[in-house]
Amino acid sequence: MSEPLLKVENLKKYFPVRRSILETLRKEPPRYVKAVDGVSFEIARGEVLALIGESGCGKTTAGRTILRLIEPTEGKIIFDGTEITKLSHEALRPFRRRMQIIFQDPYASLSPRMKIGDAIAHPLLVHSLAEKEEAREMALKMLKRVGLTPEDEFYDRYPHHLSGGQRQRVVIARAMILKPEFVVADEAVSMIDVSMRASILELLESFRKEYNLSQLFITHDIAVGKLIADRIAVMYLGKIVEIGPTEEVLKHPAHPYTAALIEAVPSIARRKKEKKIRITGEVPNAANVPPGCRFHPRCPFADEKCRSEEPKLIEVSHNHFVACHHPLI
Amino acid sequence: MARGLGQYILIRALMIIPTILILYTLVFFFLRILPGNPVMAVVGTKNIPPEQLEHLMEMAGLNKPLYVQYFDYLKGILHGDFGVTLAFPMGKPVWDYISQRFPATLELAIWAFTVSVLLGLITGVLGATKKGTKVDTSMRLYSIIAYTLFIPWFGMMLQYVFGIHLHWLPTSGRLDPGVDLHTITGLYVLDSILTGNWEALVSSIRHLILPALTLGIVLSGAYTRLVRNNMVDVLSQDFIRSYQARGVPDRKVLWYALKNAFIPVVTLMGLQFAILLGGAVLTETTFSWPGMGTFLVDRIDYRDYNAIQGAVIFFAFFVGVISLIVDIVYAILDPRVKY
Amino acid sequence: MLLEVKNLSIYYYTLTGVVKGAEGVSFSIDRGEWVTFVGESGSGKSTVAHAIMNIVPSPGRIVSGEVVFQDRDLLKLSKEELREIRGKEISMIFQDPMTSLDPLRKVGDQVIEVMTVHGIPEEEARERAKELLEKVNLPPDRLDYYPHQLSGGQRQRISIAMAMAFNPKLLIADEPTTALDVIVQDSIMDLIEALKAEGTSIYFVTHDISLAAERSDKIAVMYAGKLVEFGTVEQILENPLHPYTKALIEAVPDLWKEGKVRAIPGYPPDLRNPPSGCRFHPRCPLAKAGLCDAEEPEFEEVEKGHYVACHFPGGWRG
Amino acid sequence: MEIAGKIAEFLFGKKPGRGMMLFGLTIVLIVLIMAIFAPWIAPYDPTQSSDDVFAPPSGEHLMGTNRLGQDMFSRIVWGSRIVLYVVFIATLISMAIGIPLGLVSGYYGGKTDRALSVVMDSIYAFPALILAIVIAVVLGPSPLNTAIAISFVYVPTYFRMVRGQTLSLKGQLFVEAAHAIGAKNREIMFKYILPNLAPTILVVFTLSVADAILTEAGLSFLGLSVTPPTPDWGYDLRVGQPFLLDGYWWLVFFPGVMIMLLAMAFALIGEALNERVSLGTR
Repeated sequence: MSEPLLKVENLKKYFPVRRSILETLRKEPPRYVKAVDGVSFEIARGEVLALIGESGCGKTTAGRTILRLIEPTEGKIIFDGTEITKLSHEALRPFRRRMQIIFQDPYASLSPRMKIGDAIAHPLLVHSLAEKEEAREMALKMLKRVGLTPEDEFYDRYPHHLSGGQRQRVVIARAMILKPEFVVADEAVSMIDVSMRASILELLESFRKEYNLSQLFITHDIAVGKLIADRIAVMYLGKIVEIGPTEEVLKHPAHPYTAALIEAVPSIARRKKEKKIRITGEVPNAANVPPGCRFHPRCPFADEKCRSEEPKLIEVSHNHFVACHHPLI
Repeated sequence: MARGLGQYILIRALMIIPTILILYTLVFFFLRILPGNPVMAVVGTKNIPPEQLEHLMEMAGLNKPLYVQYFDYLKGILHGDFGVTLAFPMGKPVWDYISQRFPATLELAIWAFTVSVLLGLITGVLGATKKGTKVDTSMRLYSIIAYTLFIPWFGMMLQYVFGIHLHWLPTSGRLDPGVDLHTITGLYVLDSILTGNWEALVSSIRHLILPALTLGIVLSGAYTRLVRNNMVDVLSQDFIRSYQARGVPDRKVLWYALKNAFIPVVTLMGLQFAILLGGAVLTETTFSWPGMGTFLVDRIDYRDYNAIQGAVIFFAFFVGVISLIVDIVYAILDPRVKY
Repeated sequence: MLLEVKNLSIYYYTLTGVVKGAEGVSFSIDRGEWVTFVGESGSGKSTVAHAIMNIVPSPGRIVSGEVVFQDRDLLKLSKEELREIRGKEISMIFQDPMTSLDPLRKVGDQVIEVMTVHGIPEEEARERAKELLEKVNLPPDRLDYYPHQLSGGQRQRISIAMAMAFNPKLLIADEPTTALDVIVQDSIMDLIEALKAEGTSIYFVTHDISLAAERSDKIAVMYAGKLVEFGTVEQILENPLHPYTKALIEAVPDLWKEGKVRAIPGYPPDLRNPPSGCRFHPRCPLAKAGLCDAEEPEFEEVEKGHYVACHFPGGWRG
Repeated sequence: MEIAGKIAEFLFGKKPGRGMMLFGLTIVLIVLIMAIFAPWIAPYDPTQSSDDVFAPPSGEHLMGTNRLGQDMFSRIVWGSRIVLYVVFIATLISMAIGIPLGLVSGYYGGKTDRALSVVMDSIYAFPALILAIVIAVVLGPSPLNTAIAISFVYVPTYFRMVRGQTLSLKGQLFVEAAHAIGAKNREIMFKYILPNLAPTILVVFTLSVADAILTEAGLSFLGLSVTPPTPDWGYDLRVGQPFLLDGYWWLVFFPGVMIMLLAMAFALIGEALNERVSLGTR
């Protein structure tokens, strides 16, 4: 494998818990929500990695920290050979052109008072890639490219005239006009109506082909992950518990959590299911991480070792890693 | 939980201090940026002997450097010493005035506050439950009209109609001449009840009606608006429909909605109280009500800066206490408040 | 027949026009039957659910139709008669567990209230509340919690506990798991299934047709305020007759199915001004000019228990 | 031209609150015309005394005359100049200070922001009229000084509103998206945040003008705004009050009605705008 485009090493993001006045005065030690707690992975050029997990597992924070929209607490982010973790904001700007983000909520990610054409053209102006007129031309082309035609009519519309699916196309257009090499797609389709999800996914796929675009596709929906990802990483309480090629992870999940997640997904093709693994309870608060393996309070296989010792990622099959004392394979 | 609340109250009480300090500092320096000095302002251009001027300056504490004056006065406040008056009658402790005038303002404020909240709740709920109808529109108009009533004018109109024209109610003062009342708290209605003086009770209530209505109606507009909007908001929420879907009677559902809609109103009360005190100055002036407001206006006519400073700082303290009470009420009402 | 809905229409009178939220919806639910309503946002599936309970939020109004529940038209009952049915014979769970409980009251008081307003003495209700919490796998001490102290899943369990208070004849579940993660979703579905096992009929609303596949007996597909197809799970999933149903099945990513998913072209219509004729015709591959854009198809039974509103049912098969 | 059409549509279009908007704008327009064309509209010199004292409203004196025999109608007409001047200057000053301060403070946050917020909150929590009284007393009676006193107490209103909105906008996804495309802070503030503040600023502007009118009237009622014989609504109200007992109601009725009509006009416009704004973003 050639040099990866993006390399994340032991990334951590701790948010201090806001203390009440009382706690501050009592000098209680500050507590932290360990949203991301030591995450490492690589993404090759043109590769799609799906980052999967339930709400509160830290997947969204991870995506934003990698783009330094949130400052990391610890760890390294290496983009195309350059460590960008500690770059100043000024030095980071050229990289902003090369790495982009698509948010979950297409209603909130466009300024209500900016014409969508201007929103798409603005990145070009920010990076001085084009003059005003030229930027307009390029934005028009991009509108057409993402299927918002007639493009000159769409250019002057405001976001509230558009449906959710159309807005998400605008958001994609805005991110893609810079011809980035890497994009974080944060739940990019979960707020879109079912009938239009596939078309948004297709649009992203077409850009992957055109730009050889690498993607970190963050989603709670494994079925979507299966559809688009080369590899899948499963996150639980701030850590990656399993990572490997999509087929391999889905067919032979090694972590009990991954297995439970797969079982819980509803399906038309497999209507009557019998449950092999049943986990109970809910994801604990990230401010209060259990000792040992984080999953042990909900794991049917947990033993003494799981309660005291934190498992490391081990390779169970080719390129397939799992952090579990009792992997299922 | 109870201990937590106690400590919260304590800490919240301490947080009044910076507020008062800021206002004290502001007012202190404001009153000293004028050319000359406060004593000159009082005596004006009258030719008075230098030694007498010197004596006046010393009495007002104005012969010391500015920062010494600043801290001296601050120290004084902590002992309830708000300085002395500089104009007629000269040299009287400002605190004597405050302690005598404040109960009158407090009595007016309490009644006006009650009137405004009650009116605001009734009109607001009426508007919200009849949303989109003529009733709703009238309530919204009521809110705007009440809010933009000019207190002196509205007061005078009430005086004209109920006092001068119909002779139903007195138009100035707190008691009829000739009625004697032994004061304990300075709140006449309360004092009349405490001393069993029914004549004074009737008289003090009659005197209260017009000023309290004037101020109360003007202030109710803001409540009408907030209660209506909150209520509309709450009524559209899922938990209201979920109450209905569980067969909870409408009367109860309305009550639960009101409780939820009331929480932001509590916050407004703190701010409204400040507006109420401002309005009280105009109301007192209109109705010759012997409170802090008329005291302030009186002293303005004399350009008595020491007294003005004392009165304003006392107002700041009072506003601080009210916002403390509001915060505590809020913390008790809303279980989501963390302390 | 437990519930029979006849020709139900609900309009929303908004400032920008009349939104035809649901129009001419007819279907029935048998005792002990689980019927899932599937559709995209704005299809009218929740609107119908609210109409059954007669709690359509303003500015919505039920403009026509009947909701016959155990031989009584719920829309013609007095307030008090309806109140007695709500929460006792028909229960409802809402979509967002964050907003469907009163934030100012302890959840216990809210659970107990369901029973006291239907005539159970306070003390007995308190005991039963504890049992109900156990039934939904929550420790009884949660009764003393305020809603904000519970997670989304726990709140939804509280809602289900309240719905279970009287073994209702019908449970209306309006997207009860949309805001929840899959594992929690699965356990909530288990609870609803348990309720069904005790004889309760289920009106379940979801936008996720695969969720409908697993536990329901029948599926109703709604599009743009219209009921377009209704039948057993097998009929709908294995032999869909409406092109929209077929497209919907093909649009959903499925872990256990190979191959691509296919988007439905176009966008859902604006219900202020719905398309003429069949509302699906602008997005339909089978649409025939002069027929589909002019004439509204009838909602007809094409095989036993299988209803569809389409001029060319199953037309893609040639 | 296109923009003018849009503004007209925004103001008069068939939208909720159209009646309120029309009524409000009409009153404001009338008062504006009164102020601009006062010398032509007023039949008498407002400061000219005459022997015809306490004359009730009649064809000759539309709103009667006061104790000095001055024509009340002429005083009302000329008085509009003072109110508009004071309120206009005051609002301009408080916006010029409050808005930029709130924007920068809210956007960058930090210690300065916190300190500034405490100061602004303290002033905001204090009775505006009383604070304005103190400042007006120190500065002495003149319309400009009154404007300065009023502007001081409304700075926190703008500061708090802009800061609060900036804080919430700062957390919105579209601002994060702007960061992600590499936009600079200045661009984000002016291109992404400020345009979204504009509607709220407009609403707060009209409402605070309504408020400022009442505060101005309050100050002049207490004799802190103008020196006699300058015509001023609030001051005339004060001077007329003692004669109410004798039944000379017109001395106070007309000045008070004008104060309220003007304040109400702005409040109605604000209310209508508020409705449009919340409708537009939905």
